[in-house]
Amino acid sequence: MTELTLAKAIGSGLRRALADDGKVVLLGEDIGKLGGVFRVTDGLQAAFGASRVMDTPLAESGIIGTAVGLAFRGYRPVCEIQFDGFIYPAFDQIVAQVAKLHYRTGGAVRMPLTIRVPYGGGIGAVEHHSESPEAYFAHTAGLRVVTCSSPQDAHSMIREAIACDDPVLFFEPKRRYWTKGDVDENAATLPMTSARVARPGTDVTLVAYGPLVQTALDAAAAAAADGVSVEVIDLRSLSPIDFPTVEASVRRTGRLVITHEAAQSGGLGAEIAASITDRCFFFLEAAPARVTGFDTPYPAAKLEEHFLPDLDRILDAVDRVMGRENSLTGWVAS
Amino acid sequence: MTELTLAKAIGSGLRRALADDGKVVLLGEDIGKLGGVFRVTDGLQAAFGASRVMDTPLAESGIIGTAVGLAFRGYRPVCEIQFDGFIYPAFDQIVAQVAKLHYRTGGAVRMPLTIRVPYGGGIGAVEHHSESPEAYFAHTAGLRVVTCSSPQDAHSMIREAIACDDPVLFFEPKRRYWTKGDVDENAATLPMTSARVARPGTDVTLVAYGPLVQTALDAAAAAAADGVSVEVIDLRSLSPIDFPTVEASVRRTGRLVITHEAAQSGGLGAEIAASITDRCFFFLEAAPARVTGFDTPYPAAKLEEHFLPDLDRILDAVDRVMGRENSLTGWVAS
Amino acid sequence: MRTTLSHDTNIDLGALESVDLVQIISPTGERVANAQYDPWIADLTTGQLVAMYEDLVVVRRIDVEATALQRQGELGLWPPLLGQEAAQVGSARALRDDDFGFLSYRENAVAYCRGVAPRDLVRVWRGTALCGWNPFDVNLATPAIIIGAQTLHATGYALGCLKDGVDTVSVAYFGDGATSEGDVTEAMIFAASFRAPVIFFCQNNQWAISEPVGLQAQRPVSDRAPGFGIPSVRVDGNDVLAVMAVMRSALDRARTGGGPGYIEAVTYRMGPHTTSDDPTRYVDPIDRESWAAKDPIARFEAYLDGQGVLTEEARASVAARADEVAREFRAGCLGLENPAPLSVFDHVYATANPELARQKSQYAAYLRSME
Amino acid sequence: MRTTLSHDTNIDLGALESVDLVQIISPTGERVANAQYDPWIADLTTGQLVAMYEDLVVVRRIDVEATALQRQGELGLWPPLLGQEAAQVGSARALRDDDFGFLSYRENAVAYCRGVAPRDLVRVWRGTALCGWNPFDVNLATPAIIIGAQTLHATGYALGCLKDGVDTVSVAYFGDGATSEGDVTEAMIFAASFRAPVIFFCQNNQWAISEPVGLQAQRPVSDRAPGFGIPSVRVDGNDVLAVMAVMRSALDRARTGGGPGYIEAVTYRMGPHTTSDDPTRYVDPIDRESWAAKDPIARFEAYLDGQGVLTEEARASVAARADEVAREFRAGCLGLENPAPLSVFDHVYATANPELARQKSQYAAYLRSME
Ligand SMILES: Cc1ncc(C[n+]2csc(CCOP(=O)(O)OP(=O)(O)O)c2C)c(N)n1
Ligand SMILES: Cc1ncc(C[n+]2csc(CCOP(=O)(O)OP(=O)(O)O)c2C)c(N)n1
Ligand SMILES: [Mg+2]
Ligand SMILES: [Mg+2]
Repeated sequence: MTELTLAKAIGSGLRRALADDGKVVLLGEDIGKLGGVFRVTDGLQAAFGASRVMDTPLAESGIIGTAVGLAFRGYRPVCEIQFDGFIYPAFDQIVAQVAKLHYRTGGAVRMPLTIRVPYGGGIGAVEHHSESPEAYFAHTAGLRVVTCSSPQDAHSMIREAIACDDPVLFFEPKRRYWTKGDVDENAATLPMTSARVARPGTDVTLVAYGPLVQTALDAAAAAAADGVSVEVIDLRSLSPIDFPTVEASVRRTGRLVITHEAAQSGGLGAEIAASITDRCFFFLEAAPARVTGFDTPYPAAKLEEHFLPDLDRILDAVDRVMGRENSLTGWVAS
Repeated sequence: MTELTLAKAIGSGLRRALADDGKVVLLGEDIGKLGGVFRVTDGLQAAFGASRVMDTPLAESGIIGTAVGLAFRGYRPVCEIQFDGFIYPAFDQIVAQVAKLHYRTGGAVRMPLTIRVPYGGGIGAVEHHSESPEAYFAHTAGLRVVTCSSPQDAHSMIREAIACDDPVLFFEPKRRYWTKGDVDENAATLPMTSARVARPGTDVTLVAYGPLVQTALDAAAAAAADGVSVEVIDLRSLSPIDFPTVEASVRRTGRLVITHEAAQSGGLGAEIAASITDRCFFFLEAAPARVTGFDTPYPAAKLEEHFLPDLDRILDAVDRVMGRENSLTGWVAS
Repeated sequence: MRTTLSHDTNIDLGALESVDLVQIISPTGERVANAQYDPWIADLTTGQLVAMYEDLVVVRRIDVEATALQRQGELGLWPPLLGQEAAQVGSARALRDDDFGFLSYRENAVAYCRGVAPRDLVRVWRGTALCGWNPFDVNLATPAIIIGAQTLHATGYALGCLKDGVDTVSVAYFGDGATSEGDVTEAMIFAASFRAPVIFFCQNNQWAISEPVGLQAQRPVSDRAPGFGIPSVRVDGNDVLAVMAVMRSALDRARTGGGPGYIEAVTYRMGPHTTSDDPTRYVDPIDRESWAAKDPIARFEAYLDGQGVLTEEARASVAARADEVAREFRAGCLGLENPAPLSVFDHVYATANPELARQKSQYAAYLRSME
Repeated sequence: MRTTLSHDTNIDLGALESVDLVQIISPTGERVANAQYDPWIADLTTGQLVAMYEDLVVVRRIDVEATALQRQGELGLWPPLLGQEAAQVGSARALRDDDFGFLSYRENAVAYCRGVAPRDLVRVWRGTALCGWNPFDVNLATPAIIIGAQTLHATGYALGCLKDGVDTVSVAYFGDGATSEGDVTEAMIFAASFRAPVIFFCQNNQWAISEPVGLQAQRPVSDRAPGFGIPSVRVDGNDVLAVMAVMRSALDRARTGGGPGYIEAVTYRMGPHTTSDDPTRYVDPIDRESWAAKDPIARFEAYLDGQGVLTEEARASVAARADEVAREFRAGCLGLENPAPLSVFDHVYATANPELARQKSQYAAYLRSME
């Protein structure tokens, strides 16, 4: 048991994966000597050599496409996309090749790629460095999409992702890279496909993932002080979603709030609201509420506090599903 | 008023746009002498010359990125992506440049691009030729996404899309290219941003778009014979969605079925179900039902009849929201 | 160690290059002496020459048969390789069994040479499956339809061979149109940077559907590779021996640590792009005729005739073999079974996915309800 | 009409090329005679030379000041251009007002030369806006952060110029790292195919963050262009006159129907990638020192000194100007206003979007509820 930052917990997971399986190779921009711009791969090239931890030319489609070829040859490539906003040049290789090759070949060709993507906002960055593109991939059959919110999960889930025979998009909540927590390399942890009840509660189910789990926990604490018992679910797996866990909670609470940084329209909140409404219709006391980024591009840093869901906006939604007075009380569409 | 196929109706819309505005230029693969693989641009290069109707090198990112530069210079590029499955190499230029440049520049730079995409299945094609990628773009702020279901709409909407100062993804329901209908070049048509009640009804609201509008109408006719009155809404605009029209309908019917070919998870059906549940919660008699493609890649041609929503699957969902016996009666999750 | 300076003086960019267009047999069947490449085919026995002739004849026959099957409604589509037999057979027959190929959709002769049964070639075009064979059975990836995507896969595979310390080479097949896709240059860049043993084999058949190669490239496409540090060669793609020679040379170089190579096989698509295409809209018949005179099979036949190698017996046996393959092919194609409805849900993932299982279970219930 | 053959014999691929590396002033400030390029700068007056010197000094000063502002917490980030002043000033000052530039993030000296106020350079880095200026005010697109994307925009703009029948040229600025992105080669392919008047201006500063150029390219990056039918030239990027000369030559060629050109300005990133970077992890200090000796400003100063052009008066005036710009810059930066909360919803679309208006209205209600 060691105390590590979330970034270092991923790094130690990568280190274990490299040590345990000679077929694991890391590819990315600046992951070698520099150790990545967030230092997640710090020291790995020195430890495992430049043929296991490879700096690549600056081309994301090239990184993923090359990794596909390595997978054909039996490797387990772990690709780093430097920032969320730089994944789009690789979109074709991801959705048309990585996601489909196992299906296309009737199971003959496995694609055990892990694609690491630091994502999300809240760090005051310039454009393309704060995006939350998870919904694109969750809508793509053949991919698994996961994210983590604590150092222990970061460590265990990256190892599980690498060991998984399916391709995994591993979204790293970059503004939580510096969060510290105990990490046990040998912990028997929840499978990465399961959601976790991060805080039990009885009145409202609050679903969050990645960077907003902490925000959701803070909101739940604040709500408790205000007499509302909020159950926080850390989704962990974004595709597939562990609906049974969410469903069980909503059957008890009758109320659902979902929060994510990505734009609202077509975001994961829509899928969760729709699926849970479908599965729990007669248990719902109120329409599920979504607290998300707006349907705008990610704005300039000085505006991100408005774009990003925060504790107050979540509490406002909790009030809404509780039927209490809230910001939309009396609001009429103009 | 002329009778035209849907493909020819788009072609005549392009012809009018080229004739009316010298800044309109067409770019794409094989759109010149060949007239496009679906002959939508047939005769246009002969009529307007190779500098207005340009065959480009075989590179989708190149097509869109070049069009961005043309827009900087005041042009209104109309880009053809040959098939749905070939849009992904251009994904970065579309979501990171086309969608964001107006926002990025505080309104200084307009991106009046139209991106034409033949989409959807049902034509027995090989892989990558039957996809429905609309949800990726509907989740992307800054883009407009529309689709059409009749020759008149095809004609009017392509002209409106080209005239629009925002970028428009124009999805063409390829299996309906050969559908015939009257086209009036001077018709005062519904704006492309509005949904249309394609068939009025009182019991169930059935939302469809593009290729499935006809299927939905057929299903509504069959339901009527069975005593159920189904209101069919042709969405037309997929981003933004004309929720007031859907909302008004659901307030009357209390029941909602949504159908699309794209995979269910994270598809437009999720957004519509979530938004309508939010807006009409106390009017709903049943959970909105989705009839969609499965969460699989688009399968081999001999399986597509199973993947694609059809009349029977829609009727089954109508039964479900009506509380009648249906395929899931007695079904239990295993 | 890499320096900040981009000069790798170890690369001999002239390694593969020959004057203009490598040719070993002229269009009329004469032997053209080629000091650089003759040694690469000097070992071929008469039997091997006749076997190669048989390959050419058989793959053309499969192609004609497939076109017929499409016309009869048995296939949804077919991309003919008519005219490109030599480029495909010559290159494929230069490969070792353990070499690995990454294809585009038109390389059916390559697949045939690797041992893919003709029936398996058309599973995709008949719509019964998304791929025709298990790539690991024949060391050949199933075709990529997304233009250019496979060139990166080939590069990655080659990188894996390097890591494994084996002298296996991978080959990326692609067309002249593909050279415009970013992926293809990214593949060259990665291959050059990692010195990966991959051969970029471009069949320049002059067309990308209706677009002439002059729209993609202002210079021969093989002129691009040297700028990336990859030696390249332009070969007469209708000359099966020349193609085999340049391919063997490039493979040997890659196998022995020389890094990637690039071959442009100059040929011509004599048929339509696919059976859905109408080339009369854009092909100049005179242009096409001039290429007909360079037919790869007629040329090789004339050469073998001149060598006295093609006995009546050999000819008859080749013809019989072609008939037999065609018969089996047709029967095999018509006998392909349709997939089971619920198989639509299979192999999306290699590991369990309860949400997808739920959809499958619901659809199974639906199918039962419709019985 | 295009043929199926990819040979455009009209292209003079040697048009821009000179031996190895074009140089007009040596690192120690001596004039190097260059028959091909001397004429392109022969017209420069003493006043213009001093003005160019002032540009170099001022942009370095802005850069230093911006770094200081970042260290003081006034900017979120800054990408220094230290060492690249000559490449940027020399190329930008060769442009006509109507020429249009497409930038990456490090070309702040180009923006300065085009007339962008220093304060506007840092709006993005201070986080008050996603762009600093209106592109049409200065014929300069706001920087693209997605590596390489702007090269296609420049190509499209150039195509528009062709269509408009004007002799305006567009310029794509990008780095050595960018040369690996597919978009950059696609841009070259489109530009060559349409003979678009665009200059590809690559600042090879030896680094892409921590990656040396040797990882991206095994040959000088400018060696790639000829294979695409685009003449290219490699210039000493720390020699402001040489850069201006090759740029003027390439612009002239593009303006007069010669099509695209490619310039590789060989320079060095003397600072970190950005203020967040730690180059001690990967830069060899000896390497860096060798480049310090080639400093673009010291060199030009030595040259002007040798010419007796840099009077005490001129020096003083340049220093005063730099002080003044720095003062104004700092004040302007600190004075930048934060955007209004609801402006997050503005300019997503050029036309009405009722759903977004609804979100804005709801958020306005939320903000009111929090008052
Ligand atoms: C990314 C992508 N864009 C477009 C297409 C449509 N398409 C299929 S084949 C083809 C032409 C390919 O030409 P070439 O590379 O020369 O190969 P050939 O058909 O001549 O063998 C095009 C444009 C595609 N399959 N993939
Ligand atoms: C598509 C994309 N991938 C990765 C990045 C992250 N990134 C920013 S700058 C940079 C290096 C660019 O190097 P170069 O092109 O040489 O320009 P320089 O920084 O040297 O001016 C990288 C990898 C990015 N901005 N965009
Ligand atoms: Mg071709
Ligand atoms: Mg650089």
